[in-house]
Formats: sequence, C-alpha cells, structure tokens
Amino acid sequence: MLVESLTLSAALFTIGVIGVLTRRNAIIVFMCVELMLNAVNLSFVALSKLYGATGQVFVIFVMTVAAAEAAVGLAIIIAIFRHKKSVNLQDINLLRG
Amino acid sequence: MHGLLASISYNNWILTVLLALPVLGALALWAQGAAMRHADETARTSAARKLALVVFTAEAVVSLGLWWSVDYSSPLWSGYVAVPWIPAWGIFYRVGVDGIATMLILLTTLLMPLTVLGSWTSIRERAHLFYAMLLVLTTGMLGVFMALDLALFYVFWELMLVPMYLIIGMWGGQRRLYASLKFFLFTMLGSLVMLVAILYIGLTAADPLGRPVFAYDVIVSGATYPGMASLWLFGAFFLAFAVKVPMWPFHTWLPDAHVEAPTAGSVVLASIMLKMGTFGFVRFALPLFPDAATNPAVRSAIVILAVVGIVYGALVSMVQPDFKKLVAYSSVSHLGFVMLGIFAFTTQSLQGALMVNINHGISTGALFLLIGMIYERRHTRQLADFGGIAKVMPLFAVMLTIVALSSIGVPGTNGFVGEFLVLVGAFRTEPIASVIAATVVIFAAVYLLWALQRIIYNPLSKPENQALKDLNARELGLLVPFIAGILWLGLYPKPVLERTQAAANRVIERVHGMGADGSVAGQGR
Amino acid sequence: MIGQEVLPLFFTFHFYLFGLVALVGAIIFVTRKSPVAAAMWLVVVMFALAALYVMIGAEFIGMMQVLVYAGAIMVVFLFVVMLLNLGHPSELGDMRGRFGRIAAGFVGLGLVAQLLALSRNALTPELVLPVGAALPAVDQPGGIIGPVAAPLFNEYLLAFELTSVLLLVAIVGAVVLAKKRSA
Amino acid sequence: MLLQETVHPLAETAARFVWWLPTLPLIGFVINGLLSLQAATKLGPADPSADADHAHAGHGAHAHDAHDAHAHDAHAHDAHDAHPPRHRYAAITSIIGPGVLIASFVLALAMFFAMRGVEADAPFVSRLFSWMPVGDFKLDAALQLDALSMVMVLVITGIGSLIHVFSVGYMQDDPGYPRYFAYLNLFVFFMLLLVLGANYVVTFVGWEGVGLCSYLLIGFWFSEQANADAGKKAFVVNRIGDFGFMVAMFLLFAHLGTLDYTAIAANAGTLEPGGAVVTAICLFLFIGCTGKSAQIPLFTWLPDAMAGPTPVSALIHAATMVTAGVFLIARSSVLFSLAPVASLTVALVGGLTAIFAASIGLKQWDIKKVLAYSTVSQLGYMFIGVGVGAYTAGVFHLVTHAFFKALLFLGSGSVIFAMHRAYHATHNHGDDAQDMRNMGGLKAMMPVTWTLLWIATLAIAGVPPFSGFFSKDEILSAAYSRAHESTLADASLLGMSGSTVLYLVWILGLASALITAIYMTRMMLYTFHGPNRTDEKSRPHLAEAPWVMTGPLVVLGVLSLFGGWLNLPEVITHMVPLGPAETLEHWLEPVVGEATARVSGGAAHVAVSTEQMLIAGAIVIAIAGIAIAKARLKPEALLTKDASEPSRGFERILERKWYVDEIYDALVVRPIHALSRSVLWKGVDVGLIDTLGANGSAAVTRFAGWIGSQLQTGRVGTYAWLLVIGAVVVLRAFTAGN
Amino acid sequence: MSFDVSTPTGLLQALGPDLVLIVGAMVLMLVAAFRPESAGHQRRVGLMALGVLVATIATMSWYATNASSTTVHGIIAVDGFRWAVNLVFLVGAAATIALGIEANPRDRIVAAESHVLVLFATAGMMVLAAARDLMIVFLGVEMMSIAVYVLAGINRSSARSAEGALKYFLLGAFSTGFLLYGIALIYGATGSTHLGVIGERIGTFGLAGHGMLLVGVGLLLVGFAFKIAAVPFHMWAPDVYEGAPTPITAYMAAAVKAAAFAMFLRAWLEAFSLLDGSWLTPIWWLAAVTMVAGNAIALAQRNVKRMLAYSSIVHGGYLLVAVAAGTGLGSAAFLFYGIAYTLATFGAFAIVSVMAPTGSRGALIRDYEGLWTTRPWLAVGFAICMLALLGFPIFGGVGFFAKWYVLQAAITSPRELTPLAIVLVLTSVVSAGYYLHVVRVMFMKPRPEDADEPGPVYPLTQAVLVGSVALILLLGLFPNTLATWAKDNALGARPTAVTTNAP
Repeated sequence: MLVESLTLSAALFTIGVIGVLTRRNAIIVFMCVELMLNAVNLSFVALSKLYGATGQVFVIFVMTVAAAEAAVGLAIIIAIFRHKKSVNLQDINLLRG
Repeated sequence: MHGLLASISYNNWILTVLLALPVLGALALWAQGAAMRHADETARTSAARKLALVVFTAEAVVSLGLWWSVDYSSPLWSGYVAVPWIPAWGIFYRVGVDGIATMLILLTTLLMPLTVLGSWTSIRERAHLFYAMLLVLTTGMLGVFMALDLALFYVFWELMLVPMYLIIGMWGGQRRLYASLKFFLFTMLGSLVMLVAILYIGLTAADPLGRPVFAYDVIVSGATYPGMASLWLFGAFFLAFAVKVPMWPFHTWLPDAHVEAPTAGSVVLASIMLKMGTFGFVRFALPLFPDAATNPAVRSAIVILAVVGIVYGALVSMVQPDFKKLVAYSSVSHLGFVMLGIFAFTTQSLQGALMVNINHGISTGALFLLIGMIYERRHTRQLADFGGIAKVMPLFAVMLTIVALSSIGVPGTNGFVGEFLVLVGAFRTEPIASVIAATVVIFAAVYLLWALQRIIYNPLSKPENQALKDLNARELGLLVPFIAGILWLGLYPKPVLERTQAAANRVIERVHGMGADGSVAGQGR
Repeated sequence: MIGQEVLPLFFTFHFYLFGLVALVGAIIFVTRKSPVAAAMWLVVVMFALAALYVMIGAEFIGMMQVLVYAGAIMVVFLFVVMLLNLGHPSELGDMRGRFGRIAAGFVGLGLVAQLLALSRNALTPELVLPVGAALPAVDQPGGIIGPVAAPLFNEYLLAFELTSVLLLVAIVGAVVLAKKRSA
Repeated sequence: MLLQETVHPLAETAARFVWWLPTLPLIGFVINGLLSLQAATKLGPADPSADADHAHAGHGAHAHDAHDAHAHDAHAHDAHDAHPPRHRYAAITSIIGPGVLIASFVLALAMFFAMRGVEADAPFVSRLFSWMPVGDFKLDAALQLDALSMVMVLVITGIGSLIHVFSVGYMQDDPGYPRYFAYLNLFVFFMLLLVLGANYVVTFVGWEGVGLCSYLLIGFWFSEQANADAGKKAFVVNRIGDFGFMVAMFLLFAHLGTLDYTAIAANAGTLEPGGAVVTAICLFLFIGCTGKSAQIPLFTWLPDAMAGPTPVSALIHAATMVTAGVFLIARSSVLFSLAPVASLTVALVGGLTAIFAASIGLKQWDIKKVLAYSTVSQLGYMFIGVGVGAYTAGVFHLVTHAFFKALLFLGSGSVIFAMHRAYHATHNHGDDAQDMRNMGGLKAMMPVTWTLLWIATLAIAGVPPFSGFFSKDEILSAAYSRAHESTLADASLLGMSGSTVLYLVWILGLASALITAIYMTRMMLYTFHGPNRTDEKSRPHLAEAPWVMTGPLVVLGVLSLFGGWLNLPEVITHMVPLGPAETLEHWLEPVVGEATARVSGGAAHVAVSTEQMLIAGAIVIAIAGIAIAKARLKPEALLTKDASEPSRGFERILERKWYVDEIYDALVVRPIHALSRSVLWKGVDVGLIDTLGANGSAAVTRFAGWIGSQLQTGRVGTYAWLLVIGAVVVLRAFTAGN
Repeated sequence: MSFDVSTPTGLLQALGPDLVLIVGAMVLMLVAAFRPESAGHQRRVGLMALGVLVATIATMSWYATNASSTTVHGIIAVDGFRWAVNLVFLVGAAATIALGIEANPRDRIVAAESHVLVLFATAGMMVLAAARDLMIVFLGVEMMSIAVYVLAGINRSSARSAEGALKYFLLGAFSTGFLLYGIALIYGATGSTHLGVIGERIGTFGLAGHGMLLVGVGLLLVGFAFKIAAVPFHMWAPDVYEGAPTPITAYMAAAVKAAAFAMFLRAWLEAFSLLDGSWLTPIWWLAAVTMVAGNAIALAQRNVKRMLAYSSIVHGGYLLVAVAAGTGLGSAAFLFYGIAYTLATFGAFAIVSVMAPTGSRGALIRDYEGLWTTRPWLAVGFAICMLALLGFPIFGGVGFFAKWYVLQAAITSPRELTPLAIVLVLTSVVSAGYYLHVVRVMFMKPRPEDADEPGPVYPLTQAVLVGSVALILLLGLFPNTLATWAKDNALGARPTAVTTNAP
C-alpha cells in the first residue's frame, strides 16, 4: 500500500507539474500547484503509517499554508486582472530581458 | 648622511610615511576641491596642481634619504615594519625594502613631481580628482614595491587599477572608454588568478592554529609545493605579472592604454606600472617557486615569449603611424629584455634587467612627456602630421633626439648599459635567445630614427607646424632631470648597480638553490 | 517493502478504486479548458484523496481534506473565477500547442522516472514503528484526533503558533493587495 | 682619477693626460652645442596649448617665421644660396671648433714623442672609473695608449684639425655653423674613444658614437628628405654591423670572461686555434666591420652618406670613421690570427668589395659619388691587408688613404664650393653643382686645386712615389706571399683551399687597381680638362677658394706625396736609399707583431725577385689604367647633365650601382615592413589577439549574455519550463551515483 | 543564560527577539489599520517599524552574548550563527524601511502595511535562521515568502509591480511544491523532520546512498536554488526585482537571499554533511553555471535594477561556493559576505531609488551618464558600491574581503574547490564588464542636455547611503573585527547544546 501511495503521489505531482507547464491561465496554473501539494500530502499520510503522526501534523500545516497562499495568490491574480483585464500568462510580459 | 638619517630613526618611519603622504595629499586635495566648489575652473585647476606638486615634491624629498639609509648588503629588509592588520586571517601590514625595491621607489617618487609638471597645463577640468587619483596611484605603486605580505601586496596591486582606469577613462583621448576598460580587464584577469594562488599559498603555510600566513619571509623560507601545484601557482603569478609587464601575447592592452591616456597617465603607466610586472617576477614568482621557474619547459617558454616580445614589439612599432603607439610597442620590446634578463638567471642579466627597468622608466617617461608637449601644441600624434619641426623647435628636437637615442640604446646613454648587461649575461645561458634579441639594436634604430625623422627632420611643409613655439622654461626644466638621468646612468651606473647587487644575488641564489655568492651563478657550461 | 501489511480486501479494493479515480481525475483536470470544469475535477481528485486517507487510516486528515481543501480553498478558487468572469472556456491560448504538450509529457516522464528512484532502496527497518503502533486504532482513548493532536500541541507547538502568524500575514497581504487602486 | 696598478713607463709622461685627448673635443662639443642652442632658442609660452589655439586661429600672421624656417630649404646641396648674416657666434665657434682639435693634436704629438722615448711593450692603460661592475663582469671606463692607437690618434687629430680648418671656410655662411662644429667635435671625441678604448665596450661606445655623429652630420641639412633618409640609412646599416660586434662581445665574455684587450691578448691562447668559437667571434666582429667600413653586403649607406657636407665626407666617410673596421681587426689581430677561416673571409670580402665598388665608380657622374665608391673600394683593399694577416699593411693603407682621400674630398669640396658660388651669383637653381657633366676645364680657374687633386689621383692610382703606391703594393704583395705560404693558405673556405682564395683575392686586387686608375683619371679629365660646360653667365664667377680652404689642401697634398715614407718596403730601400725601411712595421710590432708572425708562419716575405716583379706589375697596371682612360675618354664630347641621354645596357647597370639598393629594398626592407604591418600588427595583434582573443572572448560573452537575456521572455511558462528541466537535471545528478 | 527549548517556556524564552519582532509587527498592523491610507501615516508607521527593529536588535544583542541551549535536538537553534544572520536580516529590514519611508510616496505607495509586512517577512527569516526542524523551515519559508509576494506587488498603481508579484508568487508556489515534496521524501527515508536527528540517522543507518533520501535532498536543493535564484532557477528574479519597489528589491536581494542561505547552510551542515558525495557535484555545477550565466546575462542589461538583479544572482553563485565548501568556515564566509553584500546592495539601491522612482525614467544605465558632473557624491557612492560588488580592494572596501573569505573557504575545503575558486575569479572579471560600465557611464561620459535632474536625497535615504558607503570603506580598511565576528559565529563555532538531554 505504501508503494502504491508513493507512486500515486509521484504521478499526481508530475501531473501537476505538467499542468503548470502546459496551462497559461494563471488560476489553472495555481490549481495545478494545489494538486502538487495534494500529491505531497498523500506521501506524508502514507508515510505517517510508518513513522507516526508527524506526517499527519505536517499535512495540517500544508493545508494551512495552502489556504494562506490561496488567499494571497488570488489577491495577486485579482490585482493583475485589474491592470491587464486578463489572467493569461502569455500576455503578462512587461518585464523581460 | 648616514648619521643624520639614523639620528632621526629615518628607517623606522620612512616607508609608512611614503605610503601615507600621498593618501593624505589626496584627502587634502579632496577637501580643497570641496572648499573651492564654487570657484571658477581656472582657479580650481591652478590650486589643485600646486597642491599636488607640493605633495609630490615633499614625497620626493623625503624619499631621497633611502639612497643612503638602506643597508644594501644586508640580507635583512631595511625599514621593516610589521603591524597586525587582519590578524584573524594572518594578514599583516608588513613592509620593507631591499636594493631592488629602493631603486624603483626612488624612480617613482622622483618621477611623480615631473609628471605633475608635465601635465601642468594639459589638465583643464576636474583637476582635483585627477591629482588625487595620481596620488592614490602613487601609494599603490609604492606599496607594491614595499609589501612583504602577500595579501598586502595584492591589495596594493589592485589599488593601482582604479585610479589608472579613471585617469585613462576621464582624461583620455578618443577611444578612452575602450582603452580604459581593456586595461582594467586585462590586468584584473591576471591578478584575480593570482589572488587564488596567494590564498592557496597562505593557507598552505597556515600556522598551527590554522591561521593563514602571508608573510613573505616565512613563505619563501618554508614553502614547498608538490610538483604540479608549484607549476600551477607559478602559472597564476605568471599570468598576473605577464599581463602587467606586458609579455607577448598579453600586451595588446598596452598600445591602446598608452595612446588614449593623458600624458601623465602614459608616463606613469610606462615608467612605473609596467615595472610592477617584472618586479613581481623578481620579488615573488621566482623566490616563491624556484622549482617551477627553473623547470626547463617553463623557462624556455618564457624565454621564447620574451624574445618574441622583443622582436615583435620592435617590428610592430616600426609601422605605427601614431607616435604614442610606436613608443608603446617599443615598451613591449624593452620589457621583453627585462624578462629575458630575469629568466636567463645570471647575475649580469638580472642586474641588467633591473637597469633596463629603470632606464625604460626614464627614457620612455621622457618620450611620453615630449609627445605630450607636441600634442598640446598640435593636438595630433600622427607622425605624418609633423616634419621638420627642428627648425622651429630646436630645443625640443635636441631633447627628443637625446631621449630617442637613449631608448635606442646608444652607448653612453642609460639604455645601452641595461641592454648590454642583459644580453651579455643572458648569452651565457640562453645564447640563441640573446642573439635573436640583440637584433633589436637594428630595429630599435629603424623605428625610432624613422619616427624622429618624420617629426623633427624632413621639410617643414605643413603650415600648422611653422608657427609652433619651442619648449617653455617649465617644459625644459622638467626634461633636464631626465637628460641628467640618461647620461648619469649611461656613464656611471655603478652606484645603482652596487645597490642592487646583493638583492639580485639573493634572487639568483634562491633560484639556483645554492649558497655561493652567485657571481658565477647560471653559467650554462 | 517494509510497511506492507495485509489489509482486508474491502480496503484494498477501495484503495485502488480511489487511487484510480484520483489519477484519472487529475488527468482530466489538467486537460479541461474551462476553469470551472477544471476546478470541479480538482474537487473530485481531492475527494478521492480524502477517501484514500481514510483507507490508509488517517481519518482525521481525510476529514480535514474535505473541509479545508474541497470545502474552503476550492470554493475561493471558484469564487475568484466567477468574480473575474473567467468561466468561459473561450479564452484563447490557455493551453500550449501540440509541441508544448508532447514536450511537457516527456519532461513529466523524466521527472517521474527520477522521482521513482526513491523506490530503489528499501526503507530502514529499525526506523519503522511496528504495525499498528504508528497510528493507534480508532477505538483508543483520544479517538482519531488524539494521535494527531498530541504532537501538534506538544512537539510542534511552535509550528502551530507560527501558522497563526502566517495566516495573519496572508490576511494582511490579501487585504492590502485586493484593495482598490488608490492613486 | 688615474688608477694605475703597476707603474708603467709612460705613467710619468704626457701619456698620463691621455684622457684629455677625447675630453678636449668634448669640451668643444659642449660649448658649440650650447652656443648653437642658445642662438636658436626662443622659449615658448607658459601655456603651449593656449598658444596652439591662437596659432591655429591665425597662422597667417606667422608667415614671417615660416619664411625664416624655409630659408634653407629651397636648395640643399653643399652650399646654399641665401646670404644671411653670418651666425651670431661664428667667431667664437671658428676659434673653439678647430682649436680644441689642434690642442688635441699637439697633445697627441707630445705623447707620440714620449712613446718614442720609452720602450714599452705593454700598452699604457689609464683606468678612469669602474663602469659596469656586476658579479664577475668587471668593466671599467679605461683608455689604452699603445702604438696602434697612437697612430690612429695622430691621424684623427691631425687630419681632423685640417678638415676643421677647411670647414671654417666651407661652412662660413651656414646658419647651423656652431651646430656643425659641435657635431664635428663630438665625432672626434667618439672617434678618439673608439681608438683609445681599453676594452671592447669602450671601443663600442666610440664605435656607435661615431655612427651617431655620422647620422647627425649626414642629415645636417635635415630639411631635405633625402639627407634625412641617408642619415637614417647610415645609422641603421651600421647598427646591423653593431649587432655583430655585440654578439662577438657576448661570445668573448662567455668564453674568456673579460672584454679587456690586454686580458684577451693574454688569454686568447686558451681558445682552440681555428676552432668554432674564435672563428665565430671573428666573423661576428667582421660583421661589425662590414657595417662601419662599408663592405659587402653593408656598403650601400656610404654613397648615400655623401649627402652630408663635403668636409664631413672627408673626415668621417673617408679618413677616419669608415676605417674603424680596419682598426678593429688590427686591434683584434690576436683573435683573427687564430681564426684562418675568418681571416680568409675578411680578405675575400675585401677583394670583392674592392672590385665591385670600383666597377660602380666607373660610371658615376656625381663627383662625390665617384669618390665614395672609390673609398669603398680602397677600404676593400685595407681589408685584404688585415685579412691576409698583413695588419701593418692594412693600417699603412689606412693612413695613406686618409691623406689622399681627405685631399680628394676636400678638393672636390673646393670645386663644389666654387660651382655653388657661381650658380648662386647667377641665381641658377636648376643645375647640379656636383655633376661632372656640368663642370669641365676647371684647371684654368682653379689651378691649385687642380694640382693637388692630381697628386691625390696619382697616389690612389698607385703611381710611385706617391703614398698610395707603397701601401697598396704592400697589401698586394702580402696577399700574394700569404697565398704562397701561411696558416691561411692551409685553411679552406667554402670548399676552396685558402691558397686559391688568396690568389683570387690578389687578382681581384690587381684588377681593381686598374679600374681605380681608370675612374680616377676619368674624374680628373671630366672635371678639370676639356671645355668648360658651365653656362655663360656662371662661368666668370668660378674661382679658387679662400686660403683657409686651400691651406689644408696643400698640407694634405704634401702628406699624400710623401706618406709612403712611413713604411718604405725593404726591397725598395735596398735598391734606392730613400730612407729608413718599415718604420711603421716596427712601430706596430708590439701590437700586431705576434699575430702577423702567427699567420705568416715565420715566412715573412717572398723572394726578392718575385717581389720586384710584383712591384713592377703594380706600376704597369697603374700607368696602364691612366693611359686607357686618357685614350678612351673624350671630355670634349661630353654633354651637360640636362642634355645627356640615359645610358643603356651594362653602363646603365653600373650607373645604377648594380641595383643593389633596389634589391635590398625588395628582398629585405619591403618584406619586413609588410610582415610587420600586415602580418604582425594587423594580423596577429589586431586580428588574432585583439579581435579573436580579447574582443572576441568579450563578444562571445556578450553574445551568450544576449542569448540568455532572450531566454528571459517575460513569460512565466518559459520560466517554469526551465525550472522543471533544471530540477530533472539536479535530480539526475543526485540519483546518478547510485 | 541557558534555555531548555524542549519545554514550552524554554522555547518561548529562546524566541525572545523573534517574539519582540512579531508582537511589534502585530501591534503595528493594528496601528496601520487604524487610520486611512496616507503618506503621513505610512511615514509614521515606518518610523515605528524602525523602532520595533531597534528594539529587536537590542534584545537580540543581549541574547547573542548570553543565550545558549541545553537541548541536544531542540526544535530551534540557540547559537551564534542564528544571531549573526539575524543581524543581516534586521539591518536589511531597517534599511528597507528607511528607504521605503521616503521612496514610497514617490512610487505612490500609501499602504502603511508595507512596513508591517517587512517586519513579518523578517520574522519569517528569523524563524528560518533558527529552525532545526524541516517543519519550522517550511513554515518560516512560507511566512517570509508570502509576505514578500505581497511586498513585490505592493505598488497597486503599477502593472509592473503586479506582474512581478504574480510571477514571483506562481513560481514561488510551484517551487514550494518541490521543496515540500523533498521534505516529505526525506521524512520518508529517515522517519524524522528534525535536522539533527536526520543527520544522526544518516550516519547510524548508512543512508548516504538511499534513493528516497537522495531524491528528497535533490528536491530540497531545487526549492532552495529557487529561493536564492541560482541558474537555471533564477528566471523570476530579474523580472520581480525590476517590478518591485526599489527598497523591496534591495530587501529581496539582500535579506531574503541571506535567509535562504542561512537555512540551507544549517540544513546542509547539520543534516546532510554525510551526503557530500552526492550533493557536491550538483552544487558545484549550480555554482559554476550561476556565476557564468549570471555574469554573462548581466552584461546585456540596460536597466540598472535588472543589472543589479543579475548581479544578485551572481553573488548567490559566489555564496554557493562557500556553501559547497561545506565547512564552518564556509558559513563564516557567508556571514561576512552577507554583511558586505547587504551594505553594497543597500548603498546601490538607495541611489537607484533616488535616481528613478519605480517605472519612471531614470531606470536605465544610460540615465546615469555624466552623473559625476551634476551629482558627484551620488556618483562616487554608486561607484564605491559597484566596486564593492566587484570585490575590489580599498575602493570597493569590504567587498574585496568578502570575496577573499569565500575563496579562503573554498580553498581550505576538504572538497578541493580550487577549480571552483578559479571559476569564481574568472567570472568576476566578466562582472567588471558591467560594474565598470556603470562607473564609466557616470564618470567618463558627458551629462546629456535633456537629462532629468535626479531628485533630492532625503535624510533617511541619505543615512542609508552614507552609512552603507562609510561602512563599506571602513570595514574595507579594518575588516578584522568583522572577520573575527564571522568566525566566532560560524556554524559549529559555538555548540548548540551544552548538556546532554535526550529527547
């Protein structure tokens, strides 16, 4: 079960990474990042089966952080949307070189 | 004189004072510049150059005592001072001089006031900064000659870079930006690699507490490195010094820097800063890594580069249309002689090399001053723009001729003494190289006499040249010491040779790893 | 591999079932054009993961997953999508072209290959707690929350307190950023 | 400051003032130099650049200065056409310039008599100070007085005095009058240093110093590019020779550990006779001699050197400096006697130069050029002498040549002076005052000069009893006898036996004697005989020069006539009791005796009958030459320079001096220039090191930076891509090891 | 005074300075919210924030001389390294706020919360510097990052600022995923998140070649490399630095980076020093590639802030060399470098903020042409900062010795890093290309006719500028104190625990 969990975790993490690489909508990219965090959580939970509750405690903190990030991240997305009227990352390239 | 100097404990303070005085002078200039912020440019310039001249003259006067006070025969350093600077890293303020260093220090201190006089009227803006930079530069140069702590040496070594960079870049000619950056980058490339080597040495020589040791004496007497390490370290030092010398093929910064630099910059660059490289070899590269230096492959490579530089510099300077560039390439040639002299490892050649160092300082310095003088009048350095000006500037013509002859190495002038000693000494160990090098007596005559002809001889056909005014009293006065030096060292170099003899012998002994008096050191057969 | 224990078939079956759901859901999630659809598929993945947690024996975390992730965070996402009126899949160029996708697939394969190097060594037996010791059974005192709460408020008290500051920072940040443009 | 270790017999005599010999002319140089500068100087303004701006603004205002500056430029041969007032300091200079020389000469005479009074085999060495003491290299500034240097000193100061006096007249109107005498004095200083030096380095100082003065004096009228070019050429070509001299010194020091003449003479025995080392030393020394003494292949500078004032040609390029090479070999006779191959080379080169230069002399029109090639040719003779080991003969010819060639030059100077005055008086700026085609029939106008020049011509042609006859004959008979039997004859050069080489040299000598007689007679015929080809207006102005110029000519005439008495051959004194035989031979015995003996292997002379045959042959050849010239040349038919047609065929080759200058230019000068400019400077320096190396690496770095900054697209997608790729690589690096 | 950080009381006491800062920040947060946004309020809160920082520094200096820990595997460290690094953060924060107070009105930033967020971010860094447990590390990183995400976008009126914030946030969150996954796998391999325990277990159980651990450490390295903007994880940095308000840029370049390094050094030395066979090669190459690419790309920059951004990337590369040394000396070199780099960075950015309010004219290197003629002091100050960044002795002051120390660490390292040291010096030659370019633009070119007159230098900015430059020069002449301080506070120089107290 552990092996399956860790493998699934790796797969979900990679899907999240692929999502970040392929998507251009800032919100969807951010959701992909959330998927990655979830994948990590699966690893933690699976490992906590071996080592005790520390892994689960960690998952709680990850969730908290995810929530905080979501708040700030979405605020940033709203801020950029005000300027650009778009959240397509292709269009957001004032800063380059 | 000895008694008088001893009575004021001259040796105890002189080196530190020589280092500090220019810096204080620079600060004074800075303060003066700030105080005169609202004065008009002419008044500012005038005040700045006067103050600078006073400081430099004081420096020169104070330094004169070294001629007598230094114990030239002693294996100990004269004027030795050691004060902890960064004890946490084993870095000390350690200074001291021997005969070789003393001669170069005197060359520096005596040359600087003349340099200021030489740029008396050509620096018309931002004079305070200019002279302050010149003063700081002086500290850097003197520090290099005095430092007996590798870290301190490196600091002084780098210290020279920025003032010279600004001098070339702010008061230079058309392509000053390119030239100044090139100068900076070339030099820095070499010296940073040396920095790694210095650290490596210092850390290898760490004391029992694990603190690095950078004391020159400790390292020279104690350090041995495994074969390859020794070669790498020598290579690092070589790169730094070879760029500075400059040896072929690291020389291309020199023509650009010389051509673009203002007169004072060229003079300092040629007369003193190029000596840093050769001095570095004698003081550091050879005594620290005698094994690497005497490694046949290394040595032949360096001798070959030196000879290539000698001939190459001469040939290329032959076809230069710009007088400054011509002299710059001739420096490559002359400094090649110094390198040949050093790496021939005979007493004569090394002493000759030291003489060439000094002579090149005098002759080329004077040449650049002379070029500066006509540049101020005509705003061109192209040889083709001149011709026949001996008619209108006879004094100038005389001075230029004497200096050119010294640079050619005509016997009776200083140039001959150095080159002859180098060649006669080098012939014992490197006969082929010195014969090839000797061909330069021909090329030197070609390029300098041809230049001379195109400037002061030939028809006075250009209308701009017909109204030229001859040297004024200031210019004449500042050239006289150069002429005196040229003749003195040409006819009676013994006082200088005597003073560098013991130090040179020590280097030769160290290189050959033997305790003899060194007089026959390095005889190939 | 260590940590293998024989579980009832019920658990095993559901573990694989929800695992499959999570995987397929994730794939569908990243390929949806509409942000709303993507978000909904992500919720599906999260639910599946919550179920997996329960299967593994971390019931409390499973609950938290449903409440915090699916319930709170994803709602905020959807809220923002709606707020910015981004619900339509019409927005051009959201997805990279064919080349980008294939390349991403390869990079993903490479990443997975590297990540799975983790399975190359067995875990160290001495470090692993005996079966059942790591996560006490549901019927023990303290229930399912006790084993998590104990370290949270003892060993990791500092961390717990820090999360409060973290959330505070996030609140301040979000407020400052989302305020109307002042100038 | 005389530091004399052991008391030398000369120490208490006038010889102890030997350092005054060079010092006197040096003082003259300093005074004249300062006068010249003082007169020329108008110190510039305190701020030259400010003035330059002003000058730029209105250089029209300075037209007057410009005219002044141009005063001399318009016409630049020997004399000049403007009549500015005499130089401010002309009077002082006229006293000091020749005065110091005469004083030196008097001092030299005193020393000469002192030397005659004592028996001294060892040279008198006067150490002035320690010059370059470095380790085991001890080099003193020291002067050495011995028989050889005494002869040279007398020649230099004696003939020098005469030429100085002549110059007072010749240069009287020149604006550079004190400068001229300063240079001339300086030259004498260096020349005396050269001959008096007690070691090779001091000699080398003089050696280069005279080259320098030669440079300055050839380019004396520097405003004409040709003159400046000629000066430079002289210096550079001399430097090629000096290179050889220097290498020889390196070899000497490396193998003998000293450069002092006395020590070398004492230690020369340690060198293997005929060995590679001593041969190399001698050959390198000889390279030096070919430069200074204008031998093949370095002779080309000397004809060009005629651009200098004529008295300079007489003093430097005929009487003294160019003979320094001969002196040097005589000085190094110990070494040369140990190196037969080198000696043979010297002789062969001397012989070839003699005939080669003589052949060119046949077709020259410029009177000074004829004399120049004649000098080269005669120097070749001297080298035959010292080459075959007849050092005394070489020096003897050096002395007699100094007499008659100085006379020839000064005489020609007198002619040119007259021509110039005539042209000047008629404002004729077009015609060449030195071209013989413009002269003719001057015998009537300049009888004194005519007489004296004939004496010199007969002397150089080798007609007895004029001086040249004796010296030339001695050289030829020495060559012949050495070919017969000597260490040289036993050696071999380039696969030929030494004997063959020496016979060849002897034949070359005879042939060039014939040609010499021809071209010298030609010169005299064209210049003084036949009709006068000057234009009608100028002709009345042609006249004899003033007494300051003719006076020295007369003295030289006497010397040319009786110079042979210095060293009458025994074979003649036996037949005709003219006076003491072989005086010079005996005088030089302490210096070159040992070396001469070593070369000749004891067999000093060939049989008396052979010797008489040789003498008779020489006389016949000389007279035949004169006769041929008289018979073949028709001065009446000669056209002026402007009317002449260009010569054709072989004549043209001779007139163009065998195209040697052109060949050197094409083979050496241009290739080196092209190499330096195109390959080294533009190719290696600018192209390779700078463009490819320094700027290239900078450009590559910049380009890489530009690529990097282009990757920075501003799009998060790109960044994420790179991040992931980086992560995969980092992970790979971590897991690769396991 | 000794704390037993295994007890809540001891922990609380051991967190004294951190608490002062956090409590101060919370109070200020309320103060900031108390009044409507205005320039005056922003200024007032800023000054108060400075007060909080001063108080924190004062508390900390007491701790620095008196505090120690009795716990072997405490969750936080109580050692000199922590206090020393904290000093870098606090000085950086103070300078940021000082610059911000005067720069914000020019940038039309009126949110007083910006200063509060700086305090919070600093608190996160201090936590990070103390953390000996990966959990705390994670929270510290997030606390710092979230605050800085907001700070990057604090200029609501600027699209650039918002864009920078978005980029920073998205990529930051993305990299957090890697970091977190790494922590999870390390936890999986060792069964602990505590650095000390991990280190022990790697040794005890021979885990040095363990696949899961290595992947975990690799992912951790990726996360760290992102924070310090090592090439190729650097791409966000230039854009964010350019977009952010200038004081915040300086803060990011100096303090944020220092925090990441502090965390990483502690983790490396305490937990993973036995893995050097695996991590040396990646770090070696990261350092080398960062130095080479960073310097090369910096050459191509025309915007001063972007140039300084790349410069900061490059300096991250130099510090990686010290990290690669993997010794206490390396951490000492880092401390020294941290101070030197912070001074130079704030000196430079102080001038940048005077020259160019964000997004307006004056941000290009070209706009500095001939600055010497109109504002000599600014030009001299900037030149000194550039030379300090270049690592030039005397003129560049302490910058040279910073590099010296890093090289010393590299050469003495048992890992034979001399080749890396040579890469370092060779690439710094390239860096002369752009640092000197600025100097030459200022000193060697004439001031264009139409150039804008730079604004006045207000007192706080002036204080930062003069303070930085003076310290650069002073410490360049007398670096011994700083060197001793760095050596004494290196990791391992003062042991964390003095008594045995098993967990």
